[in-house]
Amino acid sequence: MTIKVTKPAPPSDDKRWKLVDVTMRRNGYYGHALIETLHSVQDAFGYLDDVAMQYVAQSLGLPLSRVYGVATFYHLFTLKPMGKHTCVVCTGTACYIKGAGQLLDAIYDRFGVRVGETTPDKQLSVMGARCLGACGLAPAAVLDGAWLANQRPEQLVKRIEEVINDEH
Amino acid sequence: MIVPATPPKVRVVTLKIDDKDLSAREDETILEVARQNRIAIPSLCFLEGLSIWGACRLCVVEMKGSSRLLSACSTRVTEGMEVQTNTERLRHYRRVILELLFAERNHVCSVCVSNGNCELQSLAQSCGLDHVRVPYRTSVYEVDPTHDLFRLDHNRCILCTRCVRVCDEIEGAHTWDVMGRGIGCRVVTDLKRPWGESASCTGCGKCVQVCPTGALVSQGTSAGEMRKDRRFLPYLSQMRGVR
Amino acid sequence: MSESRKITLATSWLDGCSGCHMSFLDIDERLIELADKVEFVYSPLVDYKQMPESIDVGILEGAVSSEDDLDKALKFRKHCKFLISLGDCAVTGNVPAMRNFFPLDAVFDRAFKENVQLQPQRPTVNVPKLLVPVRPIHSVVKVDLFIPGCPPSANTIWQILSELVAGRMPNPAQFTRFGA
Amino acid sequence: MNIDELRDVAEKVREEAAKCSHCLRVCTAAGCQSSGAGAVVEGLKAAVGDNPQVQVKSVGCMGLCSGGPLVEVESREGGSKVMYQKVTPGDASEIVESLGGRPVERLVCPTDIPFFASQQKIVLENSGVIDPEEIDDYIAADGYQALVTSLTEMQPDDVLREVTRSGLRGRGGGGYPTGLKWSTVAKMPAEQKFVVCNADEGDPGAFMDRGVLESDPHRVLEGMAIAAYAVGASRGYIYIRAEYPLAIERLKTAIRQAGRRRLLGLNICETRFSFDVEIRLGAGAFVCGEETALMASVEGLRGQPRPRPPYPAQEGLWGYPTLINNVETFGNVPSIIRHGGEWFAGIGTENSKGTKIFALAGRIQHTGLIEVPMGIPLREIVHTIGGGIPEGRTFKAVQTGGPSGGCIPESHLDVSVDYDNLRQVGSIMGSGGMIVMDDTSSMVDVARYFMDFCASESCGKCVPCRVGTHEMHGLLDKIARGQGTAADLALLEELCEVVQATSLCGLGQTAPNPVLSTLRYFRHEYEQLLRPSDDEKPASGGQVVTEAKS
Repeated sequence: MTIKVTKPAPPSDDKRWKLVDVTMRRNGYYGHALIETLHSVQDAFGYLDDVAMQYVAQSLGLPLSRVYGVATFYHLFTLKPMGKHTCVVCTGTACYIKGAGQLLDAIYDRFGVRVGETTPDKQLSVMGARCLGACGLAPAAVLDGAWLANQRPEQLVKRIEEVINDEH
Repeated sequence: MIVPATPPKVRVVTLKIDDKDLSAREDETILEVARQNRIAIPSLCFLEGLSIWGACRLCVVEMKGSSRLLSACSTRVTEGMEVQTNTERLRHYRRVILELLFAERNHVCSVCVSNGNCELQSLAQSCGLDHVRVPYRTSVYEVDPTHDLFRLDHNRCILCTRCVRVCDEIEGAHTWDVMGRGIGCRVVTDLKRPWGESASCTGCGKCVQVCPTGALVSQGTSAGEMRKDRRFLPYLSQMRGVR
Repeated sequence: MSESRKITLATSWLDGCSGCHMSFLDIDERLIELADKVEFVYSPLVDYKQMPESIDVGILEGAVSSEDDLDKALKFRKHCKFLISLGDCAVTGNVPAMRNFFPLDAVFDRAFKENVQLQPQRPTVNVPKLLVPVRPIHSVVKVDLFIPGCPPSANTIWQILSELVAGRMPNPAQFTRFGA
Repeated sequence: MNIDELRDVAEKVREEAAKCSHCLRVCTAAGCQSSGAGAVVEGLKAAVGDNPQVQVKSVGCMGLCSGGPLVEVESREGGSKVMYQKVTPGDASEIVESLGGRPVERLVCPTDIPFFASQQKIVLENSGVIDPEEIDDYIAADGYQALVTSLTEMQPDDVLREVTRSGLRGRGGGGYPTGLKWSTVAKMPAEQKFVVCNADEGDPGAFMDRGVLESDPHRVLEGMAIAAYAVGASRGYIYIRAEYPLAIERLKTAIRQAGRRRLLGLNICETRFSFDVEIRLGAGAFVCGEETALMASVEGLRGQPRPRPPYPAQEGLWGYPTLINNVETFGNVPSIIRHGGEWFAGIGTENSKGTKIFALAGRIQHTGLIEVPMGIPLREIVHTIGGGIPEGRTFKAVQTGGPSGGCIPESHLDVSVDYDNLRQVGSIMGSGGMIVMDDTSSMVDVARYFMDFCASESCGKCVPCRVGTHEMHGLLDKIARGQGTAADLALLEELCEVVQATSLCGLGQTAPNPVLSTLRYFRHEYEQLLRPSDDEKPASGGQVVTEAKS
């Protein structure tokens, strides 16, 4: 027996909700598509806010706390907006052995942010990754999607500065 | 006239718990069979009438032929099983697990509203835990007093998830869930809003009654005044068919 | 322990409310019985100023909060053959350790400025320096027996001491628990 | 599609290839891509122009990631092959001009070194050879033959027998006999069953599955389909970590292509067998590599494990019998069916058959992916294949098995690599990550690193793992900073035992392994860092707050 439930309308007329709807529809609005749906929200909006989680919960017929529990369980989901630029530093074993810690220290010394934090001016977010699978290039970082291999601390900091200053 | 018997759906098996010969239905767990036979196995997350969670690990037992320990609450009995529930090794492990729980959050028994009516506290006593060697974490946790009738004190939560399960399985509201991961886990209502603002909470108070510690209590209680009443559980869980 | 000699006993309180010592006194007339077998050689309850070199049993109440507390704990460990943590503050840190959740400055301000009408100021003279964090005694020195309770009842204390005097190792879990 | 149609496709691809005089293969797996392989492909294509004689092909991993981007030049006449390393787009025209003449000397990467010569490739046989985004390329390399043969000429029981006979054991770390696992699922009476491919490769320092999926995704799909046929499943899920965008993309392409060729979907090969595969993305949780946590995640829940039994083979996804194997395990299956279980069992050792892929990384000359027969001495992997320790340093330990494994010192380097031997020396095979450490690494620091990993990846469900890993990390940190006492070390060892014995799932049960193995072989490094306890010295413990600031 299936009960036809009318799906809630998107929270706003932002086009990006369409992408989220597509994911949910493709998965038949089943509750088990929650993670896929949260991925598509994050891809579209950059992060998960209360409005989005509420919409997803209602659409998939899930309790709010369940959605919140799943969203906070997985490290790839973020509930806060990211900075303009993101630097992912790999902290896998090979990178760690070859000095990923020093890279993070250097970033902290220069920009005052640690893993998972965003600078107050919203310019830079720093993230850690549990192995990017590029151990041959250790220590590695990814700055705005571009790979940086065999990094030295001062080299990485300089590169980040360049990216930020390019905007101004 | 005698109607020939239909073959039974579940069989009865014989097993040994602490060298006692016992019989049990094969769909029963070690913990259930032990308790029927007055063999006490400590447990915290288990509560009759709620689904099995298997997370506190206090009910681990040794089984002959297995190098791994098994949680008694989640393991069904089998024919010929030989189980030990109270060896020196198990008593030691249980004490350390309790130590970890006391070290994790801030269980200051003397000023707790559940002092004297707390499952964690009484387990510490019955397991012989008289001091905690593991360094206390001393992290600050908040108290949520926003609900008209009840109060949530994260300092005393042991994440047994009884509240989550009773709310989902018996009340059907699913107001509670667990957020975060690892040491950062905590229980939340809805989207981590104050409990008093929860739209899904029916105010039934079942979560408060099943909470083993002083994490969920009634408003207006002070040290040692909180008593929990769980008589509703077996009846309601039968109605809902939870196993 | 030889029959001929009384067991020597020392007690002291660190950071606590001295309630455990009060509970000790609550064993009432049994104190006289105890005095037949036990000799107090150093305690806030008696008037000896000097700690003897070697003591059979030491009892400490309270948590380690200040340098002064730490000195006492180290001194007791050095002089006592058998050291007992008496009460929840000594065993778990209990209420004194609840200041660990706040920065020390905030605690000082709360105690000496915010809640004081007359001349709110922080004491600086003749006060021992505070330690961060407040710790139970066994995290500073080795402890031989733990008697939890807030406070442990007079009966508990009496039972446990009786066992010790009789030369047996008591099991405090039979009589008391955290917060009892 | 039947076997003849399959042959036709293969023939066509080969004819096409024969028209060219040279084939330039560029590794476009993630390792080389991150060092600029994409631009190299563009550069080469531009340099070749519209010359139909030269084919430029994006292929999968060639193994030697430290030499990336790698380009292999094959000339059809004589079949000679030259490999170039660290190629830049600027080198493109020079390479193209050299075709038919002398190779570009300064870029040549010798392939007669042990790194290449000592390998034996089964799962990686097509890696670096075929285009992973072209199903026909895979078919030309005998791909999908095994599936079609299974469906048209074998009964499910025959497939089970072949897999059992091969002696294949799970490559995800546990080493559970694959044949036995399959048979259990096959025997379960249920109308619905699932096959799940575990591609949630979470061990830091491991990238074998990534290599396979990026280089030869069809092999895994074929393995899954064969498994589904053998156990009677009709639905499959590939649970893959979202951190592998390229692998996900290539898998999606592969699923689409296989569906179009009717090698997946309804009534495959005009038989009654139907099989659909869906991709499920992880979201950054190491614990989801554990079977029951993985299933929870596929169901859209928090990735928390549950007690076993019941095992997934009995009660898995949504309560139905579920077969879970890892990428490399499925990757072995087509070869086993094609060449027979007997053949596979002839490779490797008594109890560990076949080959194993390892990811070499850390302080070692040649980093990258290798596939070697089981039973090869560890020393040969590190010193011969890996080329030893660079910069004149000395070898200290090799870490296998990731956060669940251990560190193996020089004195045990002669151990031959198989499931049981590695366990004996205090480590595990794991999924195949191998991280080499030289004398600059502190073993206490390494143990602390892994404990930090486990603590932050603990799901938080069971007490020993949630609090125990956190407390063990605290103690390790204290010791590493020179603040720990002998009592702290004793407590650490006690916690190791309790967490190992009582944790709910494999993550907690194995979290103490890095500590235990470093304690076993490098205890002196811990002891050197200890300080005397408060009892032994008169000075005060804790941080003394002298004067409160106002």
